[in-house]
Amino acid sequence: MRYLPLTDADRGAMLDAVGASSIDDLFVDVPEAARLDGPIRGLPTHAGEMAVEKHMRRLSKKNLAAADAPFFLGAGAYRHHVPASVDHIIQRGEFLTAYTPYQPEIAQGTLQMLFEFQTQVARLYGCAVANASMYDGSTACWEAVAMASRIARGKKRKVVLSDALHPHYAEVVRTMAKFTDDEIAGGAPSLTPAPDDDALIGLIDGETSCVVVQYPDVLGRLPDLARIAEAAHAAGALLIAVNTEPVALGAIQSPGELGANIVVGEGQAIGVGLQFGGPYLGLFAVRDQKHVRMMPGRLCGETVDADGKRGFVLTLSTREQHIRREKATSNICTNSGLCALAFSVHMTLLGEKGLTALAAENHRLACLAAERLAQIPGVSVLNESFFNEFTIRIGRDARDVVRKLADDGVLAGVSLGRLFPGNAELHDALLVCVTETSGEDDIDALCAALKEVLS
Amino acid sequence: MRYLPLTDADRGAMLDAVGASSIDDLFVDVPEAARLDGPIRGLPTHAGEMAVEKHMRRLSKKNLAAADAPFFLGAGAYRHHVPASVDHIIQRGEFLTAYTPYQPEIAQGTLQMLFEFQTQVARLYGCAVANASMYDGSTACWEAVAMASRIARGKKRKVVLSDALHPHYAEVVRTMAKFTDDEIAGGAPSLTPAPDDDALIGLIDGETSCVVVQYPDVLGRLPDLARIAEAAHAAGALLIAVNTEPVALGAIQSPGELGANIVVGEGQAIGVGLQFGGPYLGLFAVRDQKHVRMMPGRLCGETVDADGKRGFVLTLSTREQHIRREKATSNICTNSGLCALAFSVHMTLLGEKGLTALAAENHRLACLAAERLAQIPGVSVLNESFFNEFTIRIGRDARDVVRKLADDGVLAGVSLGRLFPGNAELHDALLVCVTETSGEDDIDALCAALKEVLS
Amino acid sequence: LEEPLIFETGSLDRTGVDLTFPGQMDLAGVDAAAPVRSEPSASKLGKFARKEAIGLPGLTEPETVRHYTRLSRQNYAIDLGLFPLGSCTMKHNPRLNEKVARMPGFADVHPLQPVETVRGALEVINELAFWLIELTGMHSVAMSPKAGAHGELCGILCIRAALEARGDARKVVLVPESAHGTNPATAAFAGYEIEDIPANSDGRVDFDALKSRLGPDVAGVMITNPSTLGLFERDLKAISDAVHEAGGFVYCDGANFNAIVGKVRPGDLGVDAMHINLHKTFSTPHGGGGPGSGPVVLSEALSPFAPLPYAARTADGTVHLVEEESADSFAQEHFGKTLQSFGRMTAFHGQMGMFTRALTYILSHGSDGLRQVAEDAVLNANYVLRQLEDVLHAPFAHSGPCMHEALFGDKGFAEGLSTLDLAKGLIDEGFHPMTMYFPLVVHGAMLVEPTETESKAALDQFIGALRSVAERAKAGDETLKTAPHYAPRARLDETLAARKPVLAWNGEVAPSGTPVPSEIGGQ
Amino acid sequence: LEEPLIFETGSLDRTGVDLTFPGQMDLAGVDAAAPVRSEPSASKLGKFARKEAIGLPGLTEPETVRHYTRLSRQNYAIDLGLFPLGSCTMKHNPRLNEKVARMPGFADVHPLQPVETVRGALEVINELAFWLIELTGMHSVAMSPKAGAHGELCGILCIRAALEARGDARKVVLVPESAHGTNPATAAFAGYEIEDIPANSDGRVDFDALKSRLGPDVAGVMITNPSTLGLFERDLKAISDAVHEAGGFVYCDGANFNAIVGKVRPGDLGVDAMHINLHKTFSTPHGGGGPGSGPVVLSEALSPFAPLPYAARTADGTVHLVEEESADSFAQEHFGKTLQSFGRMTAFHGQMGMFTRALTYILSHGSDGLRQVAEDAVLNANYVLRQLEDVLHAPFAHSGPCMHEALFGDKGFAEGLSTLDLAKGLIDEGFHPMTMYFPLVVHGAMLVEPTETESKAALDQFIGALRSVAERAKAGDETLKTAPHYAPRARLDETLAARKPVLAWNGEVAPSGTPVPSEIGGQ
Repeated sequence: MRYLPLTDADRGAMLDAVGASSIDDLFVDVPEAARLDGPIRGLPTHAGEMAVEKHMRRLSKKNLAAADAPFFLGAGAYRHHVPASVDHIIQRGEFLTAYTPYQPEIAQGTLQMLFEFQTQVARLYGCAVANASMYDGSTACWEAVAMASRIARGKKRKVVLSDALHPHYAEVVRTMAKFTDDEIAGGAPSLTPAPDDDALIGLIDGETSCVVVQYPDVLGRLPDLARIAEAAHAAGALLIAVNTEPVALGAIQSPGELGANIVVGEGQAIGVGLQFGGPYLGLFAVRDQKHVRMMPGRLCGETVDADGKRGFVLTLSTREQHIRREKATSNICTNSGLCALAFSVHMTLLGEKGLTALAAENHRLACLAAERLAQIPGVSVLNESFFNEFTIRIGRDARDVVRKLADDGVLAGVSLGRLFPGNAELHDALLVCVTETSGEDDIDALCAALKEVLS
Repeated sequence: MRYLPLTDADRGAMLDAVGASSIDDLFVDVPEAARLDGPIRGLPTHAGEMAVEKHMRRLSKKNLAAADAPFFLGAGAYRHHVPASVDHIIQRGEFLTAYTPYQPEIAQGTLQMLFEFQTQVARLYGCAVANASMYDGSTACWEAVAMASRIARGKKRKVVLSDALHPHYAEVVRTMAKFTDDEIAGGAPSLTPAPDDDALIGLIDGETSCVVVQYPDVLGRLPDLARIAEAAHAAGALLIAVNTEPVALGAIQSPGELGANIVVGEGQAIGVGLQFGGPYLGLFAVRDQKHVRMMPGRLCGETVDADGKRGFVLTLSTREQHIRREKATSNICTNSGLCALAFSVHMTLLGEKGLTALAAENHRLACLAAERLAQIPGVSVLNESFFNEFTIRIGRDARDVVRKLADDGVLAGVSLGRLFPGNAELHDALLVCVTETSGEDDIDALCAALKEVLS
Repeated sequence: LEEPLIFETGSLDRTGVDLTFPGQMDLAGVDAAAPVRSEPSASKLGKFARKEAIGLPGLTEPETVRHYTRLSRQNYAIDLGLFPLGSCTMKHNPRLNEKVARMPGFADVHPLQPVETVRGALEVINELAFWLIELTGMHSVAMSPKAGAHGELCGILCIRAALEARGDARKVVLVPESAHGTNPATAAFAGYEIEDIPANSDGRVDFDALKSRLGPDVAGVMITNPSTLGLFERDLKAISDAVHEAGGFVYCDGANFNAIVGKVRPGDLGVDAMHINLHKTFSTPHGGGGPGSGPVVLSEALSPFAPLPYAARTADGTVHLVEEESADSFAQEHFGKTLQSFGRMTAFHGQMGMFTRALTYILSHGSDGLRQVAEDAVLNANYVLRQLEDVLHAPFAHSGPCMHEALFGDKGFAEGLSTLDLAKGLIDEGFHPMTMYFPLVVHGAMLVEPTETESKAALDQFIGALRSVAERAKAGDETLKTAPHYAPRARLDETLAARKPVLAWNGEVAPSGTPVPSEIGGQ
Repeated sequence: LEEPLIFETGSLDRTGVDLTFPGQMDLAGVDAAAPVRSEPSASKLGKFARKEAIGLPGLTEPETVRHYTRLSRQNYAIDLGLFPLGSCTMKHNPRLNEKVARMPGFADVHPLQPVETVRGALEVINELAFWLIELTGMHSVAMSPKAGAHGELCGILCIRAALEARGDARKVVLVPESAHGTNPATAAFAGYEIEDIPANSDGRVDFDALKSRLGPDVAGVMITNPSTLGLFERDLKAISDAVHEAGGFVYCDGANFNAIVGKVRPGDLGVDAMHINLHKTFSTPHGGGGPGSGPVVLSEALSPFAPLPYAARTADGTVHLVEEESADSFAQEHFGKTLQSFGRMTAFHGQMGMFTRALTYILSHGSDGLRQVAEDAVLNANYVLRQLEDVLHAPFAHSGPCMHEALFGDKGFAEGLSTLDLAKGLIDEGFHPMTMYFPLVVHGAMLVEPTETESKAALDQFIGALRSVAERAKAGDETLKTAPHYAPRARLDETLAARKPVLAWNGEVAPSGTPVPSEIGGQ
């Protein structure tokens, strides 16, 4: 086996050294009855690299890669061009095959990167402090809710969710709330040109620990975060802003600037790639430094070494499970380190100049697409405002239309029926996302194909 | 521009520092008349990574990649499975972006690798010493001829080429001989089941500086190197053995063992990949240490540092052009360092065990292919012996057949008409190479398609 | 050379990304049409448009590559040497796995594409699920948990859902003292009270004590097997039977599954739920802290409560992605019952990028290779244990062989020298230290897990180094207290970091040009 | 930790490659048919079958990855820092180029595939050829030469072929003293006698001396422009005219083309042939010594003599691969004359992997970017020159600006300290030294080429380091003589290596198991 360095000669010598006559001697503690006496049934014996690669390639070819079709899907996962140098860097063995930086003297590479990452995220979100990443946006969202409950010390148990929060995110929060004592308020969205901020504000009361608002929301619309923040704060509640498309923040104001107390989101759009849903990158930041000790997840902080040189360490670990066990702020252990690296490298390559230009290009193309789609008979654009994603109504079940367009080789968007299967009134709506990876020719191909299917 | 770190602010500050008022001040030595006053005509301005990638991908898709067809081409370039770790290692920035190891204290990585490479090549070829690589097999072949002339001190001017030397290699030797005073003997091969060693030996005389024999030869046959070596040595000539498929040496005796004085070849088959002909990897070794100082190319040698630790340096550079200028053993400067690394990594992964197993698998499949092809009406197998490549005769111009099979998605082999356009009597012959990358199903696909075309 | 922060070298006007598209090429024979560039009639950002700079520094590509390449060289990694962190299973990451994960058909696929366009991705999930079930002897597997602790939560929530479904509101989860911190944290997160289970003198769970604690308030136990002491829980089957009899469930922490893969199936020991750290046993790269992946295998009793989405195989052998949209009708049609899923744990379908790697790993090793993995991992750990027990205190060495890791304590160290000092001294020998001060039940614990991908030569070198440092610790070598001396940094002040947290760079990024060197480091 | 040789750690029975194929999987829904494995009726190796072991050590994949990763870390590289080797143009290698070269349609294509199946590859060659011709103002380009020196040979052979075609057997090639060693070596290889051309006080070729040497025996001159002194040859056009008038040809060494790309076209200066180092100007990675690629652009007078194969464009703009097979008929049909090619310089078509990278580079930079490359390269070099001329002797600084590189000499160093010592001292400052002792015309020469991909901050840091070392060299700091002190190795004994050459490892590889540590290093 190409991955196992021990030879039979080594094994013999080592068994001698440990005083065992056979390998079975080392498994004596396993009850006889439970020992497997033969190989796993059905699993072939070890296979050469070429054979495995062929098998996996065959499976991969059964998927339609986004690059091979005009592509307009978003809804929480965004396709952007990732510079080749990003993948080159994350494949450096020293990053790829390192562990969590528990020994900081020999992990400054990961630690300095995390410190830079935390700073980038904090600035992007308009916050004071960001952590070293979470699993993904949806779990970060729930961790934020849990954190708000902790801050409310269990005295406020109502969590107000915007109806235009990504339904997977909302479902994760609801799932977890079943097992805590949080009460969740909020429903499915209405197809209005702008989010109904008034209705949301109406749900906030003195029992509310936090309000969760997605920005841009799942329909691509831009809620008035500043107004909601004001209302939440007036009621003594925290505003949790959720962002699933960080590129948007190159064009629109940051949630922190607008008053959100906790900002969480999905970082996948920068550097990570689609990957059929994972691994992704949860971002988590707080506007006010005072909330740091209530945060979940790892934090990297600056310090000095014995020679007085600047260095970085994981810090404030008294919040974490390996120290505090059942009293920890979260059970989270693993973060999304390599994805954080990819994000940070891509963000460094972009910089202020690149990010704002990228955001402008996304918005330009999305506006063009909206204008052109609106000209198709039977199609109307819902959104009053949007960044690179908007909702259109097409007068029939969008799920069928999406499938038909896929047959024609166009990946047209995400149907609201897929996202909100229980809400029939949403089923004629389609979420269309346009990034820099779609040229104007792709937009025209989408329009032509949609026109054809609808006619 | 993403690759140019100077900003306009930097440029201004630096121009000030050097006392220039504009960049043109630094180009004053360029005659006014020759200065280009505008951009290169027709060339667009700089392009984003995504745009360039799309353009290049479009071009790449116009080629039929070997992985996408049953594939049987050899004739000097061989398709083998290269483990993924090989490419991972050669992409390490410290290998990829290093220069020639002129400062050995900070180039031990490249130098130790070259020392290991030289040893691997020497052993594979049955030689005492190998150099740190040449451009490719064909130029290594010519360098060997030139070296033999140097050893003969210009007193012997006849170079005997086997008629079954790869025609490109022969042509390179003939080309260079036009400009030196070497006389080249040898012609195109006859389609005999075994090489005509007697005829070759008959060409050797007292004027002969060297005899050049390919092993296995371009038709896949195995010449009797030991007999030829004996005859060459008896006449005071050196035997130069040429090998284009190093995997073969896992199954057959090495040229050095059989008496060749200089062994050269193409190393591409191990680790490098097809790449439409380049970059490849010239291998060059001498059986006798005494010939080392007449060798072309770089040599890496062992030494110690000031602390007594083992280390490696480029050595015997008094042979080389940067020291000896017009008296150098060769004008070669660049080697094929990164390809040598790929070869060495792949060879380390293989080891004795892997190389012999790989060779056995190639031979098994090639034998199967020969047996199955021989059953097709109109097809006969020429070779008495072969490793993974053999010649079949198909009773009509193989060039047409190869093109027809390509239309059917089968890359059937190399027609001798392509290799020897001037020799009509060779045109019904087809060179078929079978490696571990072709499964039995691919062999069956070839047989079926060939049967169809010939019927 | 010290590597500055990107904030100290980058500027707002520098970038490593061009968004420009080339004009038409004037090259005969090349059909490069000039891309059209239209402008929309209006922006749709309205009042939300950004007004101020974010403060993000940019670097060009050469600067970026160099910055991160230099940073990387301050890291230790498996690619550089043995990484003996106990309970972390830091084994070699095959490069084929990386190549496969990057195939466009896996890497460039959106999770919400129509199912017809992602058949291959679903097959990967199905194949992997199949082998995980086979290897553990369980009934089903929830694929979506994002890491080990997330998997634990999944398992505990399945238990809670199952109990609630039968109207049984139990309150307590029993956890051994030696457990990973994630175990109690998870159970607490799921609303349970935690009670410790004591250990016996052999380092195993005290079966009698456990048994006597069982009762109608105990929802279940969380047991790590092999344990964090590196020991196989001999009584696990008996424990499971007792827990089941008392109406509870058994959660097994599968962090150490590497020691027994292909040798024992947890399902045969009565386990109801176990997470599998794909980044440990199945070698997906740890990446400096993640991403992980923690699928949870479930017994038949817990299967109906698994979270959405899941990939379910039906009688005809085909695979179906079951999401909210189709869950109920699917369950009715194929299994004749309503879905009892406790909900959704994450957006989308889980760590696909880890699934492709893990499946590649399983197929590469095959049935013989996986068994050999466990055997070699255990052999390597025992070799370390027996070669060092004369110089380091090995508290449970008397009880027989260890499994995948060898546990030592600091007994015998000279006054004033600690496990931490020994660990830092090991850094100067060129090795990453072992896990320190865990498990908590052993004083100054040192937990060494070599894994099966270390050669005998590497082990011998490591043993020699550890032996030498241990002897120095026992002899009272004071230089250990200031170790490491040959690392990129001397010992770092962790107290300062926690007392005055600096968690982000607070300076201003230069608007243009190259910041002058004197500013660098001048935060 | 010292890294042993693979021969010291590997064994004959160890391997990192499995050739096994899996049997059939028992996984419902997966159509993995068991691969057939047949045995042929007989071997065809006959008496040639290998009888003895080769002696090649094998390592498993974890050991291999670790060995080479560790080795790599003993290298300096562009990815780690400034690499100011004069005349070597060590610039950043864009990662996009690496990605493109690995696209299966380029990397996995055989050179002898039917032309219909490699249209895209031919288009790459054609596009690149087109831009190389445009950028140099020449008439054609021979793409097959494998590196710079191979390109020189190609150019000189074109000249010789052209002279022979007109029955003119000239014998002498003139070469400036400052030329790269490859120039005289190449001309000698092609059968010419070499005569030196002197330089004037400004470091340029002495035009009058050259002119007076021209005559019917002079085949041509080889001139490097910009020269290896970092200077533009102001009189090149006049030289070309004089050489042409005397019936000779002008070969230009294009190693330093980076300084003028997009700014001046050698064709406009009368050059007949020039090689282009794709790995310098167009940034294909140098890879620790190669591969390179040296296409040669040719004037109309030399074009008919170019080597086979070449990619020729015809009037309709399409591209044709011209090999021996079709050369004559092709030339007749499209150009109405017989082919006069001097032959073939290498198998197949040249360095395709470098062509894809170079084309990607050219399209990325575009017409504006390439000009900026030259301007920034020249600006960076002048910045280095002017910041250091007060502390290091700069022999030609008085003659005006330099081009892409700054030249210094060792004048003023304290007795007993040399350029070599300064270079080794620079290693301890964290930088790769500049080119030393070349060109030969300056005593203790130091040739610094920063390239355009260095930032001002990086230059300032380098200038500071070089200034400090230069001051130490002038002050007679003896510690420089034993530098480097902080490198992976102290100063290496090159004399020993040459006197007693050990060019291969001569021990026996262990047949099985892991060699025990005491044997390691015991060659």
